[in-house]
Amino acid sequence: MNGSIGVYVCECGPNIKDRIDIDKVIEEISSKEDIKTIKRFSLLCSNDGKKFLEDDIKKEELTHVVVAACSPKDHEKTFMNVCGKAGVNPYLFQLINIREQCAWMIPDKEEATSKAIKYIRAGIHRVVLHNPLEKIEIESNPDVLVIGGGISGLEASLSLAGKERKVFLVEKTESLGGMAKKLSQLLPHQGANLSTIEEKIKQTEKDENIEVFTSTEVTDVKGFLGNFEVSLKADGGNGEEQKIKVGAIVVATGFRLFDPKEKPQYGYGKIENVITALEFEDMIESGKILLKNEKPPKSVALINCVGRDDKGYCSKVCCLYSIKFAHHLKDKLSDVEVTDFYIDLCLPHKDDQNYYEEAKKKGIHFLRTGEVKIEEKGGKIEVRYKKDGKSESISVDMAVLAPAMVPGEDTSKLAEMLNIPVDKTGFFKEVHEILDPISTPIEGVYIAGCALGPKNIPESIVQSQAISGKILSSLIPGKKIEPEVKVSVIREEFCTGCQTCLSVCFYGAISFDSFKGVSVVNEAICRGCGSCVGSCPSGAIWSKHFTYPQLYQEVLAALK
Amino acid sequence: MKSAQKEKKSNPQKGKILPADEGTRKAVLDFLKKSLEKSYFDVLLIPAKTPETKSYSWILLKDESLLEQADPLPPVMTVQGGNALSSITKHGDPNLRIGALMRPCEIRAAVELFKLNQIDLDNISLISIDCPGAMPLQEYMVEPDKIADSFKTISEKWEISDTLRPVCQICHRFSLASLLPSSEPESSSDQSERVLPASDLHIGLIGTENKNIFFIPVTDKGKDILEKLGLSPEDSLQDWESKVEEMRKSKLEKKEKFNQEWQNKIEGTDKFVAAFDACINCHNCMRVCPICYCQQCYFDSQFLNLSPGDYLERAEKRGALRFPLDTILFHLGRMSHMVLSCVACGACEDACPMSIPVAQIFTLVGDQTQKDFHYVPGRNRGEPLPLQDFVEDEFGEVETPSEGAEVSTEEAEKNA
Amino acid sequence: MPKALKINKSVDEGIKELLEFLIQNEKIKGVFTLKKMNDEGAVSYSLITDLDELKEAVPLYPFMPVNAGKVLSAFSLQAATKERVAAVLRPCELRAFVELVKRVQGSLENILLISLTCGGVYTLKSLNNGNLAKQLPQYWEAVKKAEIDPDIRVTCRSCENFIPHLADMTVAAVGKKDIDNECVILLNSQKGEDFALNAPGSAITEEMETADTEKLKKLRVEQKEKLFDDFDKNGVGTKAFIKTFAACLGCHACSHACPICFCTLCDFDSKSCEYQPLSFVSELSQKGGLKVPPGNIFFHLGRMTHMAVSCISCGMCSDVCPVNIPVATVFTRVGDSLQKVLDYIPGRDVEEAVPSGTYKEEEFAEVGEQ
Amino acid sequence: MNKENLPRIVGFLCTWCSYTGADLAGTSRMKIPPTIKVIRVMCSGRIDPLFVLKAYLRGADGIMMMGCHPGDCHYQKGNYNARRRYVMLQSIFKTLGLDEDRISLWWVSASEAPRYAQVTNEFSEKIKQMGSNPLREEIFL
Repeated sequence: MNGSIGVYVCECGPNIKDRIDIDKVIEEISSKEDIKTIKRFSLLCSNDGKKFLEDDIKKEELTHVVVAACSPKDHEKTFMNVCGKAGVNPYLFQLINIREQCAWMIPDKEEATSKAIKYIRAGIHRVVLHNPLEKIEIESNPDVLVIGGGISGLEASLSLAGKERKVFLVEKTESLGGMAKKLSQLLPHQGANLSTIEEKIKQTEKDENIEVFTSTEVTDVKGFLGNFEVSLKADGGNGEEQKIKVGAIVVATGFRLFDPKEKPQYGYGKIENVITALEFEDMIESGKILLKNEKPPKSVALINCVGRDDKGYCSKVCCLYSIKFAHHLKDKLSDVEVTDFYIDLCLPHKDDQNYYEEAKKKGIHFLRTGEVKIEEKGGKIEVRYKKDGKSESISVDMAVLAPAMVPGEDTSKLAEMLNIPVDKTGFFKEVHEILDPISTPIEGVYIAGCALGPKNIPESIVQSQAISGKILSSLIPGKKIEPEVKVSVIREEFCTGCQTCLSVCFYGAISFDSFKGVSVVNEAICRGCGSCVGSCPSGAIWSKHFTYPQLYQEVLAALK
Repeated sequence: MKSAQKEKKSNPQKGKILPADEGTRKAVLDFLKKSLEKSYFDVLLIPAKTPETKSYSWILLKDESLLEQADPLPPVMTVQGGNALSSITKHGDPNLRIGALMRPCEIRAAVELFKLNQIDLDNISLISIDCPGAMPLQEYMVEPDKIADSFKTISEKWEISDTLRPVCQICHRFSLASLLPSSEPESSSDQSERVLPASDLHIGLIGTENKNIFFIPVTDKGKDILEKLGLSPEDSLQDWESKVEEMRKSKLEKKEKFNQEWQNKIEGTDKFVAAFDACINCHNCMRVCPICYCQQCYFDSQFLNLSPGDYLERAEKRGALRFPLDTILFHLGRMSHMVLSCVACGACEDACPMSIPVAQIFTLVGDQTQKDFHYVPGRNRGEPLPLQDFVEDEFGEVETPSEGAEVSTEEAEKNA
Repeated sequence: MPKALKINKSVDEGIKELLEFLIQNEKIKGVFTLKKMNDEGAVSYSLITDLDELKEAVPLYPFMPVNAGKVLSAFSLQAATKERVAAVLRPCELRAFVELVKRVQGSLENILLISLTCGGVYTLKSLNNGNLAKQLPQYWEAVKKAEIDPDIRVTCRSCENFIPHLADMTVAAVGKKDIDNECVILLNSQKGEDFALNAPGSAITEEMETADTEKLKKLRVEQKEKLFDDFDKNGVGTKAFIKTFAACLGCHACSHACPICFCTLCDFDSKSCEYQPLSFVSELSQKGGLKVPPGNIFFHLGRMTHMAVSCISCGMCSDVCPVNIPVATVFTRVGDSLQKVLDYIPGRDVEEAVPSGTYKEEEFAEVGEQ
Repeated sequence: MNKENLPRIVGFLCTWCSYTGADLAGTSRMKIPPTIKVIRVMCSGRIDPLFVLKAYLRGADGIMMMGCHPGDCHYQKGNYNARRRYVMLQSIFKTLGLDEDRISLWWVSASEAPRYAQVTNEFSEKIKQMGSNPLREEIFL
């Protein structure tokens, strides 16, 4: 071998020293392995230790370094940096975990020692097969694209623009505001009113840092964090194509309402005076709550959970706006009878319960039933339902349906374009519902608001603000991005072009070069998981630093 | 060469004769056992019967008890010994002293592979053995017991039976070639420069009616083996030499006939093409060939792929286009790549699922082209491959001069 | 009832008449089909564009020199053909082609797929013995009676997928008593019907699955069960597995003949699988001996992990094995298990994802949680 | 089995969940059998079935594949691929009558040190009962 290998064993205070016979380790390794030096040190991660390591690597003129110490989670980076300082490529280094994986888990000192020796020998055989890897840095564009001009999109745009970020806000319809703007009023007990939204729209339109594109659709997205290239088409996707460059993308495409016509049992579209919540909002807005015959209703049924059983989830906001409708009805039409049908009552916020109790006090009936059925009977509306196993019905003048929230029309198209997943419900899927609720598998692409599933306005706003924080802290003007170094590479001469790797890459990091007939990894996107490597029948893919020969040496050493 | 012969006569080659009371196989194995016991070798590479089956494979054995399964001359050649040796030394010297016992054509293939840097011979002693030939592999696999029986008779009587593989029937290099150069062409290169005979030690079986075996040291290493094992080479080899010469003559006669016969069978493009009518393009001949050492055969690569339009155009020119494509290109191309080094071992024919007489055709062509270059593949480790002459107009009629040229340049570079 | 075309000629001549019509009327530029190579019975697939050459075609000759899936893949690897062509191929060859298309190794576009209800093929070795020509009457007799010719490939004898999945046209052969005088070609797709427009013969209706195909299916399933039972009794266990492959030369002919093994350079032929001196030294001291070249069992098991789930049991691998290892039986057995576990039928549907490139979140939920 | 002949178990652990869980088992001073030798990979999806075969044929008495629980993969879905590959290997081994019990797959999260201790001890014990891998002595592989 041309290189020279140095092995350093850390005592880690008493942690390793007391549980592993380091002298024996040194004796075994130096007699069996072709190495330049093997030394022990009390605490290699201390300043003294790092200095010792750096000096000794230089003194011994090492080319490869093995350190037997703690878990790579603790000090892999520390020692890699030392190697770098000492003039050895940080990847020609291997950290052997003899603390957690040997000293601390094997009570028998002899056994722990012999296992440590095996691990170190494996490390020596592995490190000689390492390749020097270099960090790469990529220029990044700090601008942001926000898709969707609803409340989430507006909030994200404003928070980013407030920190002097250039934002491109793309809205499919003619005007900003989204669903929130269609409401007659926000929930009064939450202390906000509609003018807040109008205000946000105005601010957005005024803001110099925000460029608003209405009636515009995103037609193509290429690239990766810091370097996305986005194609936009005006006139609802029929106009001229325009390309913009951004560093991050916020998807805030919101939701649609379930079409009650899909469930004929509600009689929507067939029976007079059966309307949807949005239509009722319009009535409130116009101040005229009237039946088709221009008379005010004497009795109203509020039907919640329309489509819930089919969709399999609760839309979270309907209960409250139905209560809002009930309050409104009682306040405006004093003699009206209001009955609220629900499957489960959803009152998640601290003031909601009170709002509901007040409604009850006003004489609104709340009926917990299964799905109801609506029929026409003698010019009136008959709501049939089951209560405690018995079939019952009431007759009303008007029925207001609260349909489930469903994914926006473009969700799957956008998901494909951005290479991000959707879940069973058809909404976008976050990386982790609890731990990382706004990120997607694609770095630099975030999702806010109802595009992820039913949310109320405050939740949507919180998400948008969180995303702004993430973008502002990770995509800093003038700062380059350092993508993962231990990525996959395709050995072209082995690649047969079956594209199996494309189907197992969750990041869209692999594309197909149809001229050459081979797959190509975009190293800036690849996160180095190696799923593609495990899937390639031709053995054409290698993941850097976890190559087949490197791991095979570990297998062999384990079985010696 | 002639002077060397004279020299030989004045100073006749000596060897060691050992009794073979319990048969030649046992005698050879005893010798090998001794070499292990005395730690002359760390391991041996030798054919052995696989347990509970009738088949054979090479084993690298360290544990001498495994010698019981070994058979220096099995009835069939499974993997060509050159390939076996290459598979374990291709990536360098394993730091083991290996004694490899192989048939002469396998030794010669190993030497060709050595020249192509596919075998590291530093720690290897090549031991060759007189070879009665081998039986057709596919026939053996169908009726192993019957074929093994007839092989037993053939090998005891040194019969040139027509049940042997056709190329074995005409093989005149069944014994160690470099010792008996009288019938071989002279080398084109300067022999005095570096003469490294093919094997280190040869085991003679012919000429003793199976009562004795001969050990003939060829190189210093060979002498060393014998001496270390207390077998000073002082016995006369005359019985062996004369019997080998006799057999060689009758085989050469047979070969003459064979050559003429095959020349008639395949001369002319039509006949040559017709010989490969049944070829299914599996390229198995190439895969088992010891000389075809390329990891990725040019003819398996994507360089020959065309677009559907091109295929259709080609089809329209002739009315029909055979698929898979380039069957004849493959055989001729492969020939241009390896035929100068073809050792006529017959592995290709054994492996052909369509029983095409590949080995016979390649042997015929190999014989003639090798003669033109005064080259005997694997005769001598020092003799350079005649690659520089490769691109000259030997194969004017072949479709693929450019491919041949391309690869041969690469090979030349590799070899340089 | 599906539409069909009836031509009053022998089944072989009938197809050729249809092909002639297709070429003559420029509905196709050429056709892939078996063609005679010599009088001793050798055939090869050919792309025939010329009517004279078509006379030499033997579309239903019960012999598979190479799996035609491989042939069509070679043809359409670089791009889909712009000119239309037809291909006459057996159901397993068609399934192999579909598997290859899924792996982007070819394109179905502009290829008219003509298949047949398949009576199986003879082994490659039967041609070497010179018996093939003599056996043909026996073969067709079995096809007419919807029985199994005992001399066809082992995998053919136990093949229950002898009715093609995705063909545009299917020649009805199994159980057709009159194949010497009449050729019935079912039109299975719109494409098939379009191509057959104005074709010679009369339009009839005909079922793909008949009492006769049911009968053959039953017989084949019986054979398959027998084959599997026999394997499960005698072929399993580490020892038996090693014994089965004891004679293996490591020539990898099986993988090169396999239509599913599409890699240009097989991983197991590559440097990464070659022996490093260091690794065998330790193995030697541990075992006292080592088979050379090493790695045969690794190769077969490894190849299994790569392709067995898509194995269409064509039997090419057994046929090309120089040492008569029943490779196809082993791979068919393993393929059957894998395909059941992963709920996958190779070659059934072009849109169905290859199991190695996909997963379902809800599947195998118990695995790893014990 | 005496000390010399302790089972040889190779564990392929994903770095994010299972390896961290193993570390935690060490930090918590749980007793882990010395028989298992850990090989760290980035994701259980990186575990090529060929690694498992190689280890098995090379004489490993047991092989443990470990990764994050379904739904928790650091790389989104890598463990689903791992699971399919494991199921495939199991099916092949079962069909061929090879020792499928020597190959195992476990989901162990970063916080499941007790589970890591439990599964390694149990598996090690099971392999001890099974005896050593006969292929360790097999020449004709």
